[in-house]
Amino acid sequence: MARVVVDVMLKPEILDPQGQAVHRALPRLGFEGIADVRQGKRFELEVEGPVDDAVLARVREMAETFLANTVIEDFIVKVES
Amino acid sequence: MARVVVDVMLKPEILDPQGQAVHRALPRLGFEGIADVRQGKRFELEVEGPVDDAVLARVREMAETFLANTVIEDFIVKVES
Amino acid sequence: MTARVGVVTFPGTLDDRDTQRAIRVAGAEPVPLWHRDKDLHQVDAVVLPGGFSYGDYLRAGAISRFSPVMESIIAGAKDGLPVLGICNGFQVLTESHLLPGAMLRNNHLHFICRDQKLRVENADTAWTADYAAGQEISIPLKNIDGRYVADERTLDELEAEGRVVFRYLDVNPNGSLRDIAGISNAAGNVVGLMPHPEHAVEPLIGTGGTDGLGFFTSILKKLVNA
Amino acid sequence: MTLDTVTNAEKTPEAEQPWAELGLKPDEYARIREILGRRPTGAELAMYSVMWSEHCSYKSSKVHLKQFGEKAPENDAMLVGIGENAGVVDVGQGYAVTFKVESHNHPSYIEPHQGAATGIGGIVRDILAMGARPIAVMDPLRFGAADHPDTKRVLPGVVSGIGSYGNCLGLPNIGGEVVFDACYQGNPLVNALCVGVMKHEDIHLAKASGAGNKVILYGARTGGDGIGGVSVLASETFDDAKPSKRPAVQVGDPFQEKLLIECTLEIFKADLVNGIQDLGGAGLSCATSELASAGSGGMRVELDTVHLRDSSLSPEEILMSESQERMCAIVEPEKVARFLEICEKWDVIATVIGEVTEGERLEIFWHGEQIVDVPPRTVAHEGPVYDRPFARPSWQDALQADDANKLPRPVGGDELRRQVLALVSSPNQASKSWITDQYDRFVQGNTVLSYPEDSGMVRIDEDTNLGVAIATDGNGRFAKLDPYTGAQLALAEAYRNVAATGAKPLAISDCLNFGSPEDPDVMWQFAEATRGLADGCLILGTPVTGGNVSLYNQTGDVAIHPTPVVAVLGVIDDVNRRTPMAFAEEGQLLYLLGDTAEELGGSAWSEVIHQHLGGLPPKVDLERERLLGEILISGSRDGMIDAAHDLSDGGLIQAVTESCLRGGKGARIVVPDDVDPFVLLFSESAGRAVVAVPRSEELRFNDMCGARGLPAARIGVVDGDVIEVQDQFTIPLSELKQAHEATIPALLA
Ligand SMILES: Nc1ncnc2c1ncn2[C@@H]1O[C@H](COP(=O)(O)OP(=O)(O)O)[C@@H](O)[C@H]1O
Ligand SMILES: [Mg+2]
Repeated sequence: MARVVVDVMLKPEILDPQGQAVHRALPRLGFEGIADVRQGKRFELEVEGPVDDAVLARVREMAETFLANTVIEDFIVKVES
Repeated sequence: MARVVVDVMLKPEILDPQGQAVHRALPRLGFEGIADVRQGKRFELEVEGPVDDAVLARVREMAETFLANTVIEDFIVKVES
Repeated sequence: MTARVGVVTFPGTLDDRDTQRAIRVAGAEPVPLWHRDKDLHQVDAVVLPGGFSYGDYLRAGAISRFSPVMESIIAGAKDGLPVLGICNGFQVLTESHLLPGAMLRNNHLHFICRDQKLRVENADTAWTADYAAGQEISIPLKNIDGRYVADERTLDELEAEGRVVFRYLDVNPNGSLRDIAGISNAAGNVVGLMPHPEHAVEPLIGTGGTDGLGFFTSILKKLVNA
Repeated sequence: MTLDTVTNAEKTPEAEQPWAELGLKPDEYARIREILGRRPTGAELAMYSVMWSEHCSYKSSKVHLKQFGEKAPENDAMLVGIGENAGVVDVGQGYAVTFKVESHNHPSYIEPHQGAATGIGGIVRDILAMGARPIAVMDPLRFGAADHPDTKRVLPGVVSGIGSYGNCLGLPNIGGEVVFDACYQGNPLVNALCVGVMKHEDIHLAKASGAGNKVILYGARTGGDGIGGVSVLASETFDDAKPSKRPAVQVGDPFQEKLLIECTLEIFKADLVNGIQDLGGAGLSCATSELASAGSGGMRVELDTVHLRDSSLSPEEILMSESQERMCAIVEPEKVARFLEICEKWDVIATVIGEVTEGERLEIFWHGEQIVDVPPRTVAHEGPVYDRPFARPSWQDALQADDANKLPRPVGGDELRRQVLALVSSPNQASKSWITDQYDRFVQGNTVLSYPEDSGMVRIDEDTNLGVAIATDGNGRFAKLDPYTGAQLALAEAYRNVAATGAKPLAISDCLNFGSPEDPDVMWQFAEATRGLADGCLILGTPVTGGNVSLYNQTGDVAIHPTPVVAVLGVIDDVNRRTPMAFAEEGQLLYLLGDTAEELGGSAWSEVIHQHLGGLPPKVDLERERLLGEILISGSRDGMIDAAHDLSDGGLIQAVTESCLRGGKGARIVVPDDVDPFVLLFSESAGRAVVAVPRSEELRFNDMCGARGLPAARIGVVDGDVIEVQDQFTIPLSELKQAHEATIPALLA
């Protein structure tokens, strides 16, 4: 079985309060030197059978219509090695 | 500025209701052939200065103590190229 | 003659029974609609009630949008069927692209439950005719994904066309852009808002006010007079 | 690893078994061998070990809990008593109400969000299993010091867990408690209550009867999370176990639970179940053995038919798994098809996993081979019972001798004023809206009263306006000073809170949170508290319908304060006449009901001003509580009072502040001649309430109190936008509001 990963992140212009909250907490926990944090989602899909271009195209469609809301989010599809 | 990514996923034995809900919805949307879906979090950290081993060790510590709850989650730290 | 108003139940819908009660209190007839059933049973209008359909997993409203009943509602809405989305229902409407923009996690990251003051900006929609433009009302608000966002152009367009139907007053409870609490489509038959009018239709219950009743009497009048 | 079958166990009597790792004592293991006449199989050992854990068997507490039955007051309202998933009370008009409070303390420390979330999930399933529709939840909580860094981890996690689970289920949160005390630092208390309503004829019980009837497991798939979690976690003391060694906690899926609720209610409506049990601690071990034990006949289960999330689970693990959101039902064969159809409608997985048999044994098979053959009662109901040694702690006398009434008191109006502000802004007395605003209190459209009213109240019939009210209370400081009195004070306070809203108290549930039963000091606290509660319930006429015991609440050798939490359920015929707490109209007269004595032991004042805990707690007079309750209820019924607020932590000034802030109106307080203003404002004498009486009703109200012999003193009037204590001080409402409301957000946001 192969794994295809879809990473979904808010578009850069959209406020990400979750990332900000993490970012703000870091200095308090003693972690310096992080300029910014953004938080997004990671989907791990276990695909039956080989991952060929057709499968990837389908996953991309799935991400576009379902896993991400492209009004506010960007996504990347990749095959996990 | 370099980007370090922390991927946090529920441990395999832990129930992932979100991933399950996505998984169950796929056939209805016409996507077949996905055996399982797990949903996790992706943190993108923008690091000031170079990302050396010391920085990575610190991010790992941050993930261990803060970004992930290791009672139920696993994490991976990687440098985005 | 009375009006038949459908109330959709998705798995995880919570406020369907409350919404049915509100419709009854207003004098109309509530008709339960089931997510798996495409048939709208000749209803004259539809409410998508609040709750956590499909647990709000993935994104609020994202999974419900693909249900069979939504296919019919999307088609109906385009033909002028009055549709009101409350809270989770509003989220379903944006995910379905019947309304523009999207709903995101509140800027303070918490669920918030409070009595919320709103201004009715547009009293010409199917669901707001019983209010006066500019009227201030108080109804409960309760959500965690209530922050309305859209790009600047869309926001300007909404403002210009009078499609910002409700605005938060006093406090913006979640970081919604331009204090937007609810919007409509261009035709005015589809309205979505985050606060819950169905929880403010009886004295004593909830916050004890009845400011929400106007939503349900508005649609009743419109349908009966039609 | 080969399968450990019954045959194999017979053939290999000497095989080593991990009974000690599973928490069994040598004599307990020996007893299992004696019961079975051979060594247990691995699966049997798993079942006995979880079911005989403290959490599931109540082995240390049973001998004391007996009193709740023995001393139970005559009460026609009790329809189902202790022993079922939850007790059931008749509230009239054909309605029955079931409610119970339970703990999820240990998991909530390890993983606050999920620990607390699954606590709500578990108690909701208990209520559902009785046949009721769950209608509300409450959450009595205890945390470490408010300013301790770990409280910032635990509290927001617990609150988001309770909120996200309860909100997503569509259950209004109508009340609870938030208490901070350093004694809970390493061991927060997360108690959760659920209340449900049904018609009398809908009551369901957890028993398997009728040979040939099918056993159906439905709900979530069974996974490997939280194996032995609740039972083992709740039966151990924490040491500094490395995170990796901690047992996994379970993750809840409130969406699945919502489907389970709707599906189960539809199944009840179609009259498809004979017996039903939720799966909580000890999972399938508990459900199968309890159902079989309570019913007639035996049970046969094919364990390999259970739907799994992880196919590598062993039969032992499946029996011990505490995966959430599962139920087990006993269904007649001809009704199975319809049952499965309803499950399918709600996207709920359901599997026939076995059937009720003629015999008397619980038999479990794995791919055709027998791995369990036990008398179910020995697993579920006849576990070990300990009469553990207890003794009054050596330090108790010294603690009681350290009299709080001797602490330095404020001198003059200015100092009094400063102390009032310090009190109302202290974390324990401050507004909890930062927390309660994260809970949906409106959903279901029946909430009449919720935070910050004295009790939560929900309408249960839209046509007649019948309603129920519940309050939960507990005061670990009082219980530490004197556990017998402390338990009665908790009972009295919850009773008073219910009566203050106009509802008639009917019955109670309780959650007894204590340290290690192996410590005779703790055992004494437990024995005293249960005795106090049982005696108190007898006087008040409110039977104990059920509850929960949580032991081993301690860090290292140090136990938490003994913390009995009591939930009182009341009924109100017409919610329209509920009494709110707000002083909302100028001119309302303020009456203090009850007697105020000099009682500062364990008080909020002694804690906030002197960081002191010593002396004796306030005295309890339960006959007086009952009389006060009658006056409050009559006052509500006959329209003699506009508002009422019970007096508890912080005394009169705290109560007046809360009622003024709620109504947005000030008050002028006149200190009666022979009374010390400090004592009037800060004493925590029990059996008191402050009420707002409309002028037109003053005479009638006074007459009623006089005739019944309840002291009622006119202490002031609702007026203006300041709280003024005549000749002492004045504080603007705005200043009080700021003091009261800013504390918790500043600590946690
Ligand atoms: N964790 C909580 N969840 C919900 N409501 C709470 C919680 N904590 C406190 N409350 C509510 O806050 C109000 C005041 O609480 P408390 O001071 O403990 O009341 P009392 O002293 O009357 O028992 C009550 O309405 C109570 O139910
Ligand atoms: Mg009270």
